[in-house]
Amino acid sequence: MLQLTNSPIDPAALRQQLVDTSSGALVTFEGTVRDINNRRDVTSLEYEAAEPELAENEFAAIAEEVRRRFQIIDLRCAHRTGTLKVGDLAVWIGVIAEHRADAFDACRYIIDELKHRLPIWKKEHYADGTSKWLMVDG
Amino acid sequence: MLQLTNSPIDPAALRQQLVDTSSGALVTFEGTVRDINNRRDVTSLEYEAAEPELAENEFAAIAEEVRRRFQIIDLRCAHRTGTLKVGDLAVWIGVIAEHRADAFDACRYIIDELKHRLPIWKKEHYADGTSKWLMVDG
Amino acid sequence: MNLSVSYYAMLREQRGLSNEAVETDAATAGDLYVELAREHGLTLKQEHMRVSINNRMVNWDEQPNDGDTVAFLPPMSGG
Amino acid sequence: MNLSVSYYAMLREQRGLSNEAVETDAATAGDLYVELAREHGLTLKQEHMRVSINNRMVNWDEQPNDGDTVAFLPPMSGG
Repeated sequence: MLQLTNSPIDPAALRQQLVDTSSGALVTFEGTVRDINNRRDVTSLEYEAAEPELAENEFAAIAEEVRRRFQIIDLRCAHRTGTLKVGDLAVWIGVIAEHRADAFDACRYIIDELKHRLPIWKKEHYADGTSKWLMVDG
Repeated sequence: MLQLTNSPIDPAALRQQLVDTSSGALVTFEGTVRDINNRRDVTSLEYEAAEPELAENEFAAIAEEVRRRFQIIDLRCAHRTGTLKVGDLAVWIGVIAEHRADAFDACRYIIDELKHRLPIWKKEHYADGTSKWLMVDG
Repeated sequence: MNLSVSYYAMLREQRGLSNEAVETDAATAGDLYVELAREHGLTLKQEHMRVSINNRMVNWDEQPNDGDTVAFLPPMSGG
Repeated sequence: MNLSVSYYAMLREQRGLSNEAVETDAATAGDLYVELAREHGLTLKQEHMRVSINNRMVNWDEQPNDGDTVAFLPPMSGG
């Protein structure tokens, strides 16, 4: 369910995996690299991930919580690793459900938890040549 | 900002209109035709819309409220008219914002308001040959 | 005055047509609906509907002018 | 016992390597970090980090066994 990839994420391909005749709502979240963060000019981002198995295990735990809390049909998630530039897609999350409230709530739960719990680290590189490892939402 | 169309909606084309280097979050909602509604087997849906100008005016009012309430960068919406079958995309909404909370809240606000206020009517056709005009969320 | 009146969805089916020319002395959009509902046996209640004049949502007490298009809008169900 | 230890992100940079073999008598994952932090001058506080053993998130009082892989995980920032 979690795809960690060093290549560009393909939203259309992921979306096609979320098809079900009982689904009435698809909510997707896409996180992209912004040109400015904490008032500094960002030139690129580096994502470092732990062992895929550890990230997958932790994502499976999040997915299990989501299925327990919300009435959803299916979900998918992809997260980039490596070097990204401004505008690049860093994370894609998609959830289908019969009803839209569950799809919205589940999608938001996943991105909120993922930021704190998925063993992935983000280093920002700035226009002035410096760089910094970020904390959650930093 | 509102596209009323008698042809299939193209999510990829709409998504490409939502690009901005200051955007960190894209949230999309897709409403599709479910095979079962209110425990009845649905075979097709018919959407009838009022004059495009009236629908566009009302959507513009919703969009203005969204921009006042939430810190967003841009939004797009497409709604089908005509006959749809199970699995077909009926509505697409996309919102980009610097931060994800605004993108989620704005996208949800739009779909919630649209269901009550956009002059579009849905008639469900059932496997037993009957049909019914629906009320909101019916 | 002469108005163009539009009906949609279940109201269109009940009236049996989408548009018609109406000559009326109705003072407000609400009065016009009462008049037409009585004449054609329309059963939808006004409090569940909305009304537009010239593609702008208005209140039921809005006064139409000669040549205006008035649309009666049953409970909506988009999305 | 012999363990394989992994460091990531700012911790990897501080330690100057990603992986190392460690011979230790540390009773828990927490004790192991204290030991390594002292030896290598690692400044990240344990309460801001998480730890995994063999790709499973564990508590700091978990006891590693000979041959295990222990990974120290700085504050995460995915998404």
